[in-house]
Amino acid sequence: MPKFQENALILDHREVADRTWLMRLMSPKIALEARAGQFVMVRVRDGIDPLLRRPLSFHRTFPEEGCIELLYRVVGKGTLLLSKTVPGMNLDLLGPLGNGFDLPAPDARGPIALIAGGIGIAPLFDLMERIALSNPAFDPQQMNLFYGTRTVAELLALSYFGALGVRVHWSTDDGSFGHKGHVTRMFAQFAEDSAFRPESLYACGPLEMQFHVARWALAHDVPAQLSLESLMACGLGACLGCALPAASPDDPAADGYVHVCMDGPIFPAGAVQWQKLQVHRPPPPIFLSD
Amino acid sequence: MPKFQENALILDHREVADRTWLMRLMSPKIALEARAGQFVMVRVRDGIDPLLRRPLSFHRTFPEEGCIELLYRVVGKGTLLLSKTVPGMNLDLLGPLGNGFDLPAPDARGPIALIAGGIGIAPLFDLMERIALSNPAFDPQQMNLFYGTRTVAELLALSYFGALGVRVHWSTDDGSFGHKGHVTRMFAQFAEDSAFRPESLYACGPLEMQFHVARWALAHDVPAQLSLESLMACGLGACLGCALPAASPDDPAADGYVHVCMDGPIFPAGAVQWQKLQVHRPPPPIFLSD
Amino acid sequence: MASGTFGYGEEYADFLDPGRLGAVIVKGISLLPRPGNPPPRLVETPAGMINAIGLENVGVDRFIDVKLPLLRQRRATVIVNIFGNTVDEYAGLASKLDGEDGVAALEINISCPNVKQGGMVFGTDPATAAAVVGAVRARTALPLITKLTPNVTRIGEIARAAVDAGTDAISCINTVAAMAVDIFSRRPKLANVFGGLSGPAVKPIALRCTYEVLQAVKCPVIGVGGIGTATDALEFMLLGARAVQVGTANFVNPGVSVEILEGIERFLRFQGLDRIEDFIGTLDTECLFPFAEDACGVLDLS
Amino acid sequence: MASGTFGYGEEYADFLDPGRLGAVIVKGISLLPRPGNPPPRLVETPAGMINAIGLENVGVDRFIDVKLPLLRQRRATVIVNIFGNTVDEYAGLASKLDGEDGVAALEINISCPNVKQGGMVFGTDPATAAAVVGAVRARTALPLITKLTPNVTRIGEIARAAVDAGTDAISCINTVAAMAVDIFSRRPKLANVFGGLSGPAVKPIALRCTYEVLQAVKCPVIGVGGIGTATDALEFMLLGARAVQVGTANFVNPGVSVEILEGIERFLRFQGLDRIEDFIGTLDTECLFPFAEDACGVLDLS
Ligand SMILES: Cc1cc2nc3c(=O)[nH]c(=O)nc-3n(C[C@H](O)[C@H](O)[C@H](O)COP(=O)(O)OP(=O)(O)OC[C@H]3O[C@@H](n4cnc5c(N)ncnc54)[C@H](O)[C@@H]3O)c2cc1C
Ligand SMILES: Cc1cc2nc3c(=O)[nH]c(=O)nc-3n(C[C@H](O)[C@H](O)[C@H](O)COP(=O)(O)OP(=O)(O)OC[C@H]3O[C@@H](n4cnc5c(N)ncnc54)[C@H](O)[C@@H]3O)c2cc1C
Ligand SMILES: Cc1cc2nc3c(=O)[nH]c(=O)nc-3n(C[C@H](O)[C@H](O)[C@H](O)COP(=O)(O)O)c2cc1C
Ligand SMILES: Cc1cc2nc3c(=O)[nH]c(=O)nc-3n(C[C@H](O)[C@H](O)[C@H](O)COP(=O)(O)O)c2cc1C
Ligand code: FES
Ligand code: FES
Repeated sequence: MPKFQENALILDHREVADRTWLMRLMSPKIALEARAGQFVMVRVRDGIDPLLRRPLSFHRTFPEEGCIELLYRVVGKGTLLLSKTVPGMNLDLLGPLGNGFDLPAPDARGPIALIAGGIGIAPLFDLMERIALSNPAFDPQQMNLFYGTRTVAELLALSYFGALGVRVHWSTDDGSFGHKGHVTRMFAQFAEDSAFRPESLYACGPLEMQFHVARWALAHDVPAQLSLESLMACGLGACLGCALPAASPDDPAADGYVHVCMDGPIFPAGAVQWQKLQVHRPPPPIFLSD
Repeated sequence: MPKFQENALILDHREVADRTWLMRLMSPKIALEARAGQFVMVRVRDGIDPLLRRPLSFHRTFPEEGCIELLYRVVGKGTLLLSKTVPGMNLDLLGPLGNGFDLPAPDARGPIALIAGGIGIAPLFDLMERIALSNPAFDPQQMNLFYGTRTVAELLALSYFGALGVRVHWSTDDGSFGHKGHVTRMFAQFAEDSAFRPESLYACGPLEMQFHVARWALAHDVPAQLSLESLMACGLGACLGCALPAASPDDPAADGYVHVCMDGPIFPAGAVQWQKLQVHRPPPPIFLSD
Repeated sequence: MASGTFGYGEEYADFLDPGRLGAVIVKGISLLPRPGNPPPRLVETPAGMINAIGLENVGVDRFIDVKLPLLRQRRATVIVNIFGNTVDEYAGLASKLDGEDGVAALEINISCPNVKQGGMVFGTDPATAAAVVGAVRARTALPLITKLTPNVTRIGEIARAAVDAGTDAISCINTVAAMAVDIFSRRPKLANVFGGLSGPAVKPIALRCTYEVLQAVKCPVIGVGGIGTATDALEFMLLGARAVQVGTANFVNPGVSVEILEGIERFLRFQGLDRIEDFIGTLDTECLFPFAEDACGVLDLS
Repeated sequence: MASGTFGYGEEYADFLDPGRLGAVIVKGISLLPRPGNPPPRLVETPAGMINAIGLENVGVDRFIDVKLPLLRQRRATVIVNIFGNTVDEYAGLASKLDGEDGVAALEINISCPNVKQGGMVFGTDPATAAAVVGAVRARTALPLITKLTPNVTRIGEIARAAVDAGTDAISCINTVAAMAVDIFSRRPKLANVFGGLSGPAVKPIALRCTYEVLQAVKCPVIGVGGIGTATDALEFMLLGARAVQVGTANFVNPGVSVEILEGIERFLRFQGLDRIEDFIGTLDTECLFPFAEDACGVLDLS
């Protein structure tokens, strides 16, 4: 699949939830090739501060209009600077990168689960739209979106999901809206209570969340596609920086790695050795400007 | 004299000649204390690229209105970034710094010369306004401004000087307007041809120009105040980076230094050892974006 | 305040009160006044700057007569940064400063050329480093801090030599040897050709050096190099540095040291820590895998 | 293209044609495949980044079987970066690569730990550096480039040892030893704790090292470290570097090497130079004072 370096015009940019921004860009070459679950490497500004690009998933894509949308959360310097750009400015993008989600088979009808932790909602939205578009026979109500954030201010509004017609299960860690507690706990409980057994499972969110999703999927033998994160320098497979410890079924003791930007970011639940994972967590927001 | 760190609002900003920008800022504390010939250290943007502040002279000051104006030429990364700021943004300033010009004595009437090379016009404008303001008996036509740039596109328009009523002698290196050749040559020739002997002399421009001005002033025994440049890190006298080799009349062999930010930027013609000066020249404009 | 970046303390009077700072380390002092290097002495680099000031200073006598009384007046804790061209010069400086009222400690700058040994830098060899520290130690009872250069293969060895020779503390790092040239004039950007790199760019190097030194010696270590925020300062402290110095950042933001102090206090409150000592040296290099079976419980594995 | 920053040449196929580049230096190759270090392997720093990839690579056999044919197809000039844990491993690599079609030269990476000597890095000692270069020299007639580490007291000595042992050229520098920590999790930001700093931040250090090496040896020197623009590349060439490598900048801008080539051509045209050779090594450290009586006439003294 071809990759492009494209100087994309910012068409629209606004804060849609607490520290969560939606940006629409004109980027025809990239938009035409983009798959749900793939990402772009964004240069947040000219110069060398910050030095590296930042990976952001496609949130929505509009190939005919030549547009893409990104949804991102301000967690550090790069995303903070990004949030200060305005329509009319240009951003240098590299993409589309990574493998992307596999859509359910054309004859799939059964329920599917989508689990989004926080900003993990970003790529799942594109996925839901693509499923709806590519498979009109698929009842949107069979898409069960389990969507949790820390607190209600971080949730995308209900209306955001209205047109899609999917079934949204809400949770917040602090109970300020929907189910109180982690989204994975809500999901596991729902699955148990209503004997819910999705045909397939898609998830995006922090690694802590993905760990629980992966455990559930493996235990219940449900095929899962997890969008995983890692720190990236190139996004192209050149630096080998974005490694995650690979699980090799043949040789569980083998010390191999998968690379998020080439082999992923979408992985089956059994692809990584969770017990060898070190997690990076963004600093608390109040220290952001430091 | 007190110094301030002030977060100044950009009120106006436009290109008034080729690569030459005029910026008006709201900076009441600094405006109130500013003297002609002093300067501010400007942080051109947040972050560490570029790391250091840039020194810019007061071009005009409006203490009652709490405003200052800067006039600058885009020569490198810092000034290029500065030129991209827009009214409504804020700039972090440190000032007023340095010593400033001494105005002519209150009873002065005789002709004075002001020599401006390129962007060297910046502080001389403030000086001329202050002279006019502080000494209403002084005939503006006695202020002889010798003003030269490389080419006509870089000259500030005639109208710019209209209200002041001073006598402007124009030159361009390429002869596209006014006298053809260096401004110092025009000045020296004018002085010779019309037996012009100013009571005092003020000059600002590149060190190459100042060298000639200093030679002329020393040879003709005219008191001169030269605004000299040096690379600066702090502007406060702390880093000792802005040194120029000092001439010590008592001991010509002595290896001492003056510091532009503390002892200057205004110096008498005999203050520095020109033969020990190394000149920094900005890269040719076509390489600016590199 | 790192040496050479805060003048003699007066320069920042409009922006902060030196009495509020832990200590002010004044510009490097030599026996005789030194004019310093010819200009250009500075050049900006990516996230840093190179300086070749050449240790311009007023000399120790004038420092004691003129500068020190002013600092005393402001009630600053003064650490005097000293350097010499020979071991004897260092010893002489220590003798002169020993017992001067208002001098809290000496910081021995061993990053300058040893004229006797053909310009080799004292701090690049354990033996010469020890010779300097030992000579100073013999002349004064003042607390001694030895400031190390990062331009060595094994900084821990130099630190050990300095400790064995009697230093009470180590500060690290001084600037990193560097250079810049101008392709249009085809000349070095510094008249001195070489200079020392400082600023944010060197922080990762300074952290590594500090860590190596902390593993090599038991004495207090002071972190310096690229510190511009409370987070930067806390990073050095996390490794085990007892204190930090701020250099280049003062040029950009003269009030930075007070901002850093306030930021550290805010961090401690946020973390529920009463004292910075509860944070210093708590770097955890062991528990790296939160999902492992023997994980130390940083995660709620529901 | 600097080693480790351009993969095996395929990764940038969409952005540029490796045949257009002077040469591609592939990712460091060892005798056996190596999985590399556990993540996190990267951290961004001011104007730079630290990596601790741990030399993940497919091993020399697979490189020869799979990767090299692809590069040959694209008509890239391939330089193979090699490293081993022992002198014998280096020698073994040289034997395997000697005579392989499409390998234009070997770049010996002596910046990795010597297992035999307790993890000391080969490139930090003239004797071990010479041992590696000598062993490789004995096994191959290919041109040899030795890549030096900046983490030493006197890089010129290492360069001399490498030249005496038979290297044809020197490339400098590899990354600068560095570290980063997170004050909230209180852990190193790299699983490996230490890593190598690269990017614009290190350019002033790389220029200084290159200058020192050029003064120590006569062989061709290749500049590397922080190059991201034509101006950066020309700075190394002004010192005397015959060629340059671009590393980290590829990550930010995959087309950067072509931009640099074009920028150099533009510069030469602007300066009225026909060949880059007329610019290489023309640094002028003498004529510093244009206003002096013996000034060399850069200024029109009217
Ligand atoms: C394939 C992929 C797709 C992504 N898609 C999105 C998206 O659509 N929307 C969105 O908001 N975010 C997304 N992210 C995460 C996003 O890239 C990071 O939040 C961003 O790079 C942080 O940059 P910063 O400069 O703001 O933070 P920094 O200042 O660089 O870092 C702040 C903190 O965040 C952590 N961090 C930084 N980058 C990452 C990362 N890549 N993974 C995990 N932790 C990180 C750091 O360790 C640090 O603690 C994606 C990441 C990947 C790998
Ligand atoms: C006291 C003082 C007052 C000044 N007032 C004005 C003013 O009112 N208007 C104005 O346009 N400029 C003024 N300057 C010059 C101005 O500071 C520089 O042009 C500016 O700092 C260049 O920054 P840059 O990032 O654009 O260029 P850089 O990328 O930093 O440098 C580009 C080139 O310019 C040279 N250069 C950079 N700074 C200086 C400097 N301070 N002196 C000489 N050469 C330098 C460099 O060597 C380099 O070759 C003043 C300088 C001083 C010392
Ligand atoms: C302009 C300047 C002058 C310096 N002078 C001295 C000095 O006299 N003595 C000394 O030990 N260190 C001196 N240093 C080094 C600093 O004290 C400090 O070690 C170094 O700059 C790294 O810290 P920073 O990155 O915070 O600046 C100087 C640094 C700069 C930038
Ligand atoms: C991610 C990464 C991987 C690297 N891998 C190697 C390697 O395998 N062998 C080697 O000799 N150098 C390696 N290097 C060092 C680079 O080749 C280069 O020397 C260094 O990064 C400085 O150049 P730069 O600032 O242009 O990146 C690597 C650098 C980076 C950033
Ligand atoms: S980010 Fe560079 S290899 Fe994946
Ligand atoms: S600019 Fe720092 S002393 Fe003058």
